[in-house]
Parts: sequence; C-alpha cells; structure tokens
Amino acid sequence: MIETHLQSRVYLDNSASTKIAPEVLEVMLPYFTEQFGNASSIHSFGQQAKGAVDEARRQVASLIGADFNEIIFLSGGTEADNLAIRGIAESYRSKGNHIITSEFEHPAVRNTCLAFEKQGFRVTYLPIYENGLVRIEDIKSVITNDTILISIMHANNEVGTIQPIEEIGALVKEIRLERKNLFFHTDAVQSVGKIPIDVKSLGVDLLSLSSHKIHGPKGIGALYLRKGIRITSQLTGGRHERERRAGTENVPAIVGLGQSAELAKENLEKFQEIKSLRDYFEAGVAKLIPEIKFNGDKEHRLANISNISFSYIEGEALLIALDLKGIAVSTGSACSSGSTQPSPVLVAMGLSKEMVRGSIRFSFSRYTTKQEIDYVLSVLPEVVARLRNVSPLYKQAMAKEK
Amino acid sequence: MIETHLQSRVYLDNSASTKIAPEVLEVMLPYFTEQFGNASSIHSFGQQAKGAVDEARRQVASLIGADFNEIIFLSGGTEADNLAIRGIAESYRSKGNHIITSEFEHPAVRNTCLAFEKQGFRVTYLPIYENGLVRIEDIKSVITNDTILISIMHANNEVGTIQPIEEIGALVKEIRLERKNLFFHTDAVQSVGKIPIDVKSLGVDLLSLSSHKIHGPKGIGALYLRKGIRITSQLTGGRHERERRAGTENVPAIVGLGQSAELAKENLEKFQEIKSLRDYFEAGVAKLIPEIKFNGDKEHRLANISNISFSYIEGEALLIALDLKGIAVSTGSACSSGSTQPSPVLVAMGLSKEMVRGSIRFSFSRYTTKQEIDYVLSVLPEVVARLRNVSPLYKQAMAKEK
Amino acid sequence: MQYSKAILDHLENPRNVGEMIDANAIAEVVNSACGDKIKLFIKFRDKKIISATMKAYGCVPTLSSVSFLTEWLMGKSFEEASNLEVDELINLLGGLPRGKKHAADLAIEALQIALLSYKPDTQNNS
Amino acid sequence: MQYSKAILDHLENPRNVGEMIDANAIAEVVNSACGDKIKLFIKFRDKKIISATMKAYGCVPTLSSVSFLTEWLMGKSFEEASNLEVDELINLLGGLPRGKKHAADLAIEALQIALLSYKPDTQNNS
Ligand SMILES: Cc1ncc(COP(=O)(O)O)c(C=O)c1O
Ligand SMILES: Cc1ncc(COP(=O)(O)O)c(C=O)c1O
Repeated sequence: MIETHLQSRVYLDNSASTKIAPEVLEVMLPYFTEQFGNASSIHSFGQQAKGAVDEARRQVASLIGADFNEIIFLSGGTEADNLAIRGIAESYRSKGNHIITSEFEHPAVRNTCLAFEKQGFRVTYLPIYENGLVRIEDIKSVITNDTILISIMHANNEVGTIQPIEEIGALVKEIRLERKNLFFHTDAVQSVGKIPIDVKSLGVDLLSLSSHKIHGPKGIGALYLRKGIRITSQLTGGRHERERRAGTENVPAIVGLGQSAELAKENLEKFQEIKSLRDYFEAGVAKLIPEIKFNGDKEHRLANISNISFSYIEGEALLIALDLKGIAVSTGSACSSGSTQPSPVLVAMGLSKEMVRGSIRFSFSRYTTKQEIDYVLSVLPEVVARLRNVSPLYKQAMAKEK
Repeated sequence: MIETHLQSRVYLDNSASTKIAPEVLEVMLPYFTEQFGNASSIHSFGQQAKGAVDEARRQVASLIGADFNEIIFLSGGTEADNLAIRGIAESYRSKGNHIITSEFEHPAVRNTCLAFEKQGFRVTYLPIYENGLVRIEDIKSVITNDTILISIMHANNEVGTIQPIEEIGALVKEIRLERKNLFFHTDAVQSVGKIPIDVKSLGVDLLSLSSHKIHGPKGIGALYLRKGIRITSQLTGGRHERERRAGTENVPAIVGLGQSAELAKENLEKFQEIKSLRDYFEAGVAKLIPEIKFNGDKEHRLANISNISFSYIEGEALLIALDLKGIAVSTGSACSSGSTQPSPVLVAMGLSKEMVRGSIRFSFSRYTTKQEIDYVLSVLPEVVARLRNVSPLYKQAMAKEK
Repeated sequence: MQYSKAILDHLENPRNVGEMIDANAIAEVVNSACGDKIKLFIKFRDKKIISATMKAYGCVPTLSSVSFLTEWLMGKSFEEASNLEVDELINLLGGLPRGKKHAADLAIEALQIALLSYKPDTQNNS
Repeated sequence: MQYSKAILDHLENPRNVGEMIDANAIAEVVNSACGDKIKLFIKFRDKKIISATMKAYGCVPTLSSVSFLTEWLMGKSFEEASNLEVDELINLLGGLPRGKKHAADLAIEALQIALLSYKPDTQNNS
C-alpha cells in the first residue's frame, strides 16, 4: 500500500528542502565529470572552474542587488548565519557587546546567539506578537551604544511571516549617522527567490541565503557582506573567497546555486501565483475541517507557506498518517526521549501548548500543482477525523461544548 | 592550438583535486532528483535521505577502521582541520594552552594554529628536515604539561612524505597514562584512500579527510572523532551530526563521499601500482633532464606524488608552458603582486629559494596511464630546455661551470 | 522516524477505539513531560479479558502501542496481562526508533494502572 | 591566471633570446621582492633601434613582457622607446591578470635603464 502512494507522492515540505530544478542539475554535471579542476589551480582545468565560480557569483549577486565582490560562498544557510554573527561579534567585540535578535529565529541564529551569551555578550531576544512580527518600537527601546549587531530574519521558516526589514534597515542607517559600529544582518534563507530582494533598499549589511531552498543543490549557500565591513573568518586555511572563507571551492554546487538563483529571479513573478494555490488550499481546509487555526500574519507572509494547528491531535501522528498517504509535510512538534520540544517560533507567537503540538506546515513550490492540492484536500479531512476520533482530548472538548 | 591539446589533456594535479569516479556520480544522482528530502525530516523523503547518510557513514568509518558514530560529516578537509583544532582548543582551554604542530602543515592547520596564537595559545612548529619528516625526539623535547593538542599531518600535500604517525600515536598514549588531556590530530586528507589507515593502530584521536581528493565530490569531508572526546561545535544551529556540526546534511555529496571511500578501499592495493608508474616517470626525467632535484624522502612517500625542482626556471612559467601542451601540474611557487610566496613546506625542507621557485608537483591517480606519462616525458625536456635557454641564471651557471 | 509496519498499520487502522462504559479495569495516564495521554478500558469475564478499548493522544508510537495492546489483551488472564513488560511490547511492535521508548512505557503504565483498578469482587458477569 | 593569447604566444615562442655583444644600450634589473630578473640588450643605428634581445627569469608575464618588448622596439626612436608607459605595454600585451602588473613594471624599468645607459656619442655605427 505504501508503494502505491510513493508513486504519486505530494511534496509539501519545500521550506525544509526543495527538489533540484532539472536545469540546475544539467549545468552542474560537467563540473563533476570534465571540468573537475580545483578553482585555485593555475592551469586551464583550474581556470575553467574559476570562471564558472565567477559567473555564479554574478548570478547570485544579481538576484539580491549586490556587487560581485560582496558574495561569499560557503556551505549553506547555517554557515552563513554563523559567519555573519560570529564574524561580526568577534571582529567588533571591542566596540560593544550587545546583540539584538528575536525570539523567532532559526536555530542557526538562535543557538549562535546563545553561544555568545556564554562569551560575555548580552543578547536581547525581541518578542514576537501573535501575528509573528517584531515591532520596530521594541528595537528602538532596547538598542544601546553597546549594540553592534541586529539579526532579524527576513521571512520565518515555520509560518512564513515577513518582517519589516526595510524599516529596521532605515532605523539602523539613522543610528549609524551617529555611531558607526552597528551592523544589520538578516537571515533571508526562506525569502530569497520568493520575494524581490534588494540588499540596498532593505538596508542590510549582511544577508544569508541557502541554495537547497530554491531548487539548487544542498551544501552550498552564500553570505552577502556589504563592502567595507571586516569580518573575522571562521574557517582559516587557503586564501579562498578573498580570505573570508577557506576551503576548496565546491564548484559544481556553486554553479548550481548560481543557476538556481538565476531561475529564481526569472520566476519571481510566477512565484506569486503560488499564493492563489495556497489560498485555495486554506479555503478548502477551512471549509472541510472544523477547529483549526491558521498561524501567522495573513498579509505579511510568504506565498508558499501555510501553517495550520489542528486541535486535539498531535503533529507527528498527523504527519506520519499523511506520509502514509504519500503527502510530505512538517510539524512544529517534535517529541523525543519523552519530552516534547515545541517550536519556539509558535510558542513565541503565543499559541497554547496543544495548538503548537497540533501544528503542521504545508510549504509549496513553483512545481506544486492544483491536482496535488486537490488530492491533499481529499485526504486531509478523513485523516484528521480519524486521529481526532482516537483522541481523548477531542471527546472532552465535544463534551464541554454540549 | 590550445583546442587540440584540450582534447588529450593529461591531468597530473590529483593532489589538488581529482576527477569524480563515474560510479560515485551515479549513486549521487538519485539524491539530487528524486530522494531530495531533508535528512532531518520525519516523512519518507527525509527518512530515505537519512538512510543514505547512515550508509555513507558506515562506508567512511570502514575505510579508516572507525565506528559509525565517530564520523562527523562536514564541508571538506579545511573544515575538518578547523573543527579538530578549534574544537579541541576551545573545549580543553582550561587544561592547557600549548599546541604542537609542524612547519609543514597545510594552511588549514597552519593558519588555524596561527589564529590561536593570537588568542593566547603557545604553538610549537616542529622542524622538518631535508627528507620532509618530523622527528619523534623533537616532539618529546617540546611537549609539556600544558600541551593539549598535537596536530601533525599524515602525508604531505606537496612532496607526499608520510610522517611517523604511529610512533607519535604511541608516544601520546604513553603520556596519556599520566595526564589525560592530550589529544592527537592528523590531517590525513592526502593519505586516506592511498595507504591503508586504521585509526586505532595509528593511535590518533582526530583525523581529517576530504572527498574530492579520492574521486568523490567537492564540498564534503569528514572528521573522525574518537568516542568520548568532547569538542566545541564551530557551527551552531540545528541538531545535526549529534550536535557537533549544524547545517542541513548535504545528502548527495555525503552519499558520494561514502561511495568514493568504498571504491578507495577496494582499490587500495591497486593504488600501489601507481608507484611503478611514478618511478618510471622519475627515472625518465632523471635521464632526460639535467640539473634537477627530487624533493622529499624516497621511502616514506605516497605512491602518487613526484615533486621536482628544475634549476634556473620558475615554476609558474613551466606550469603554464606545460598547460599549453595539455598537461596540468602545480607549483610550490606563487608570485603575486610582485612578491613570491614560496611554499613554506619546501622552505622548511631547507631548499634554496631558487629551487623552491623552480619546483613542480606531478600528482597521479588510479586513472593515470603509461601513455600519459610517455607523453609528458616527450614534452617536458623540450619545455624545460626552452625556458632555461631564456633564463639569465642558466647562462651564469653554465659560465661558472666552465 | 523509521516506524515498523505494525506501528504504521495501527496508526492507519487504530483498533478498538472508544470508551467502554462497562469496563471493569480502567486507566488514564499522562506523560507530563511530553503531554501524551492514554485512556485504557478493559473488561474481564471468567478471569479472562474479553474486550479492551482505548483513546490516545500523542505521537505515533503512543497511539500504536495502546492500539496494539487492546488486541493483544484479548483472551489474556490477569496474570498474563500483568507480566507484559516494556521490552516485550517493543518487540511485539517490531521495535521503536531511538528516543521513542517512552511511548511503550506509557502504554505499559496504563496497563498496570488498569490492572490495579480491577476489583474481581465487583466483577460484573453479565 | 587567465593570460592573453599574446602572452601565451610569447611564452611558447620567446623572441630574440640571447645576449648581444655589440649592444649599445643594456640593462639588468631584478625585482628583489619576487626574484624576477630581466636582461635587455638594445642596438641603435642612425637613431633607430635595429635590434633588441633579452634574457628573463620569472613568471609568465615577466618573460612575455620583455619578449614582446624586443619586437616592439624594432625601428623605434629613442624618444618613442622612452615614451612607452606601463599601462600601454599592458594594453599591448592584451591585459594582465590581477597581481601581475609588476611584470610590466619590471620590463619598463629594464627599458628605461637600458635607455639611460645609451650614450649617443659612443654610438657604434658598424
Ligand atoms: C530561516 C532559515 N535559516 C537557516 C537555515 C539553515 O540553512 P541550511 O539548511 O542551508 O543550513 C534554514 C533552513 O534549514 C532556514 O529555514
Ligand atoms: C593536506 C591537506 N589538508 C587539507 C586540505 C583541505 O581540504 P579541502 O580542499 O577539502 O578544503 C587539503 C587540500 O586542499 C590538503 O591537501
């Protein structure tokens, strides 16, 4: 039975990772088989590889309005976040020891900030309100002369809400008229390629992106670092990436990231069509299934994410039950070794424990079709009903209503 | 003319990077196209990816005699060296601040040690003698109660000499009977897959390896970390790799590394055949070209590296002249912005400036053929003669001899 | 999570769902750390279990463990039931992924508490 | 290093290699930082350069710059030769990779020093 489903699997977990675009894999292949030189080598094998890396750098820079030399290639979004935070904190430590971030960040930012707390930094975690957005007044009220870094993600990976980065960027610029050493980083791993991004108009100094979220290969990403900002390298060794990040260039993956950036740019408008698909999906769910809650601001939200809490049932059970029907989604609930680690993002948004446990993220891509959504809508109500029927909480709730 | 050569290019720069084995690419492809799940996802896409990562971990562990859980996947040899040194130094800083390494290490080790000197660590750089080997007595004489880490590479990337790792390992074990917090790391990026390696009999606690040196993909490597040793994670974020290294698993590359490890293991004996090819090459060069010097110990040397200094000419010029004949090699001389950075490895071996500048590394792989070597032997003498003819140093030398 | 076929089958087809009004052994247990909850209802007749039903909230193995249990209990004596241990249950389920053993713990806890609640004297033979 | 076709051509086919015994303008220059070395020999007749030869040690653009120079100088007057600037030489070579400009600097230095050594009065017209 599982086999049958596997043939027509519906992948709605594109915020976790995406399928590589065929055009991307195609341009990568020659760099595995023929042009396998080390991009630091002087001979023609090396120079061909270097040329390809340069071209990819242009493609990535162009997607986000950066200059060629402002792009640092590295192993992914996690490393980009780490280099941004560690690199600035270590480099500007003598200018101040305060970092502002939100309660809402990806672990790559959150856990890195936590690590710096142990090193004598003070970190402020801005609250997130029910809509999943930070407030600019909160930033104003906590910023001090010791603040050297603000790191606020662009779009959230669990609910898709889009933060007011442009406003924060403007505030940072204003403050910087008086004190120089304040930098603004945004984790744009989820937003790059999904909404138009121009680093200059956003007013960010550093921006993280990751290839496998935009139909590129895994294990490659980039950090945008505005010209003139020094950063302490976190990987030392050869003189790669203008001495900001050592390690033999991952040429095929870099080429793939470049191509996926170019495709994402071409598809930016088309990507917004996903919104109507998502809205169609949400309308269907709202009609077919009672006692649910849509999480995250309706307006300021990526087109491709729908995060829904299903009362009375547990996310992992729903996830696996859907998986058995060939549908791949993710949950904000992870129960392991007898204790549940509820998504800090949803908790920060003020959801009850139970609603966090019952949350499921459906994330779409430009490859998602209406047929697939219809299939999900045909399966989801029955699966939810079955699990609720088993749930002792549901019975209680029913009883109370009566 | 360049085009003609490109058709029959001879790649003798396998210490810089290798061509991917067709069998490796083949097993990677499905993880790009169909099994593209995030290995941390709970659904079947994710579980298939996770299964593949586990299998690769077994393959890598098996190549070096390690246990499954002792392998940490990361972005390459550079990151492995960084995690080993930074991870141990940060984790055991309270036990001592002395690191022993050699004058002879890859920049990923050397520059990382240099970075720790700035952080209050004392680093001893062991001398390398003319044969390119460290001496165990030197280690004994510099080791103190403050020494927490010894990092000595297994085989050198420029001359291929193989260090007495087993002896050092035995010494470390002996010392550890009295004081616990001393760890031994070896950068085995060049030796893994080329000579049999068993971490237990080598007596190492940490070992770095890199996939693109053994016909695997670029951008992936592994650190062997002996069970029970704590290490400070250098990339914080999600709970990947048992919380030692955050970042979405690079599944296709990990699968490729696993496969390349398995192939390397199968080909270990066959690899020794390269030695006769290399010896044939060196005999040919010695016969055909006067005034050269073979660098590095004849005995304790990888089968696939030949490092030769050609008097009176400069490495880059010879390299490019060979490249024009379709032959890819590398040089220990890099002249940039008007100053030459001579290979610290060859300098440490006591070579004169000029012999360092005139050094060329020829590095073979299991794909190198006798025909290719014959082609090189037919071209090299004429190219060397041409450049010597242009060289004012050659004239002088001739004159002196008279 | 790589779940066994048995566990997945119980997730897709949970057995004996419901609250039994005339049960003579009942338990309601909660894992306070993770919030998982199990209700178990058992009916003995002539010293043998003749039916068992359940309700469960929580992750997959919690649901499946107790669903499995309601079937397994059929026809068992009090003693046989009370001798079931966690490891055996895990075996019968085809194994559990790492970090999920607590699900079987909770199911066994429910069983033990239900058996404790069983009073043979008040046994209803109808 | 992506070298121009012209530079690679001069590497493969260096022009006018050798030391000229009857040169009337000579230079020997060394870049002390990198060790590159150029010897340049020029012969004037009737105020025009009628031949130039060279020897060079160093990286590709050093060799090619001076090889190119020995050809370019043919037929030039003293003034034309002394007006050649580094940037023009780089242009004539089809550009140089970043970090390699010093090669052209050294070639021009050799030229300037050779011209300084030229004494029209001692000019040999044979
Ligand atoms: C918002 C955000 N930041 C960072 C990351 C980490 O990126 P990567 O998976 O490339 O390590 C992710 C994805 O996992 C993400 O969604
Ligand atoms: C001895 C040695 N160590 C470390 C490295 C770095 O490995 P990677 O190229 O995977 O970053 C290399 C190769 O460049 C090497 O030869």
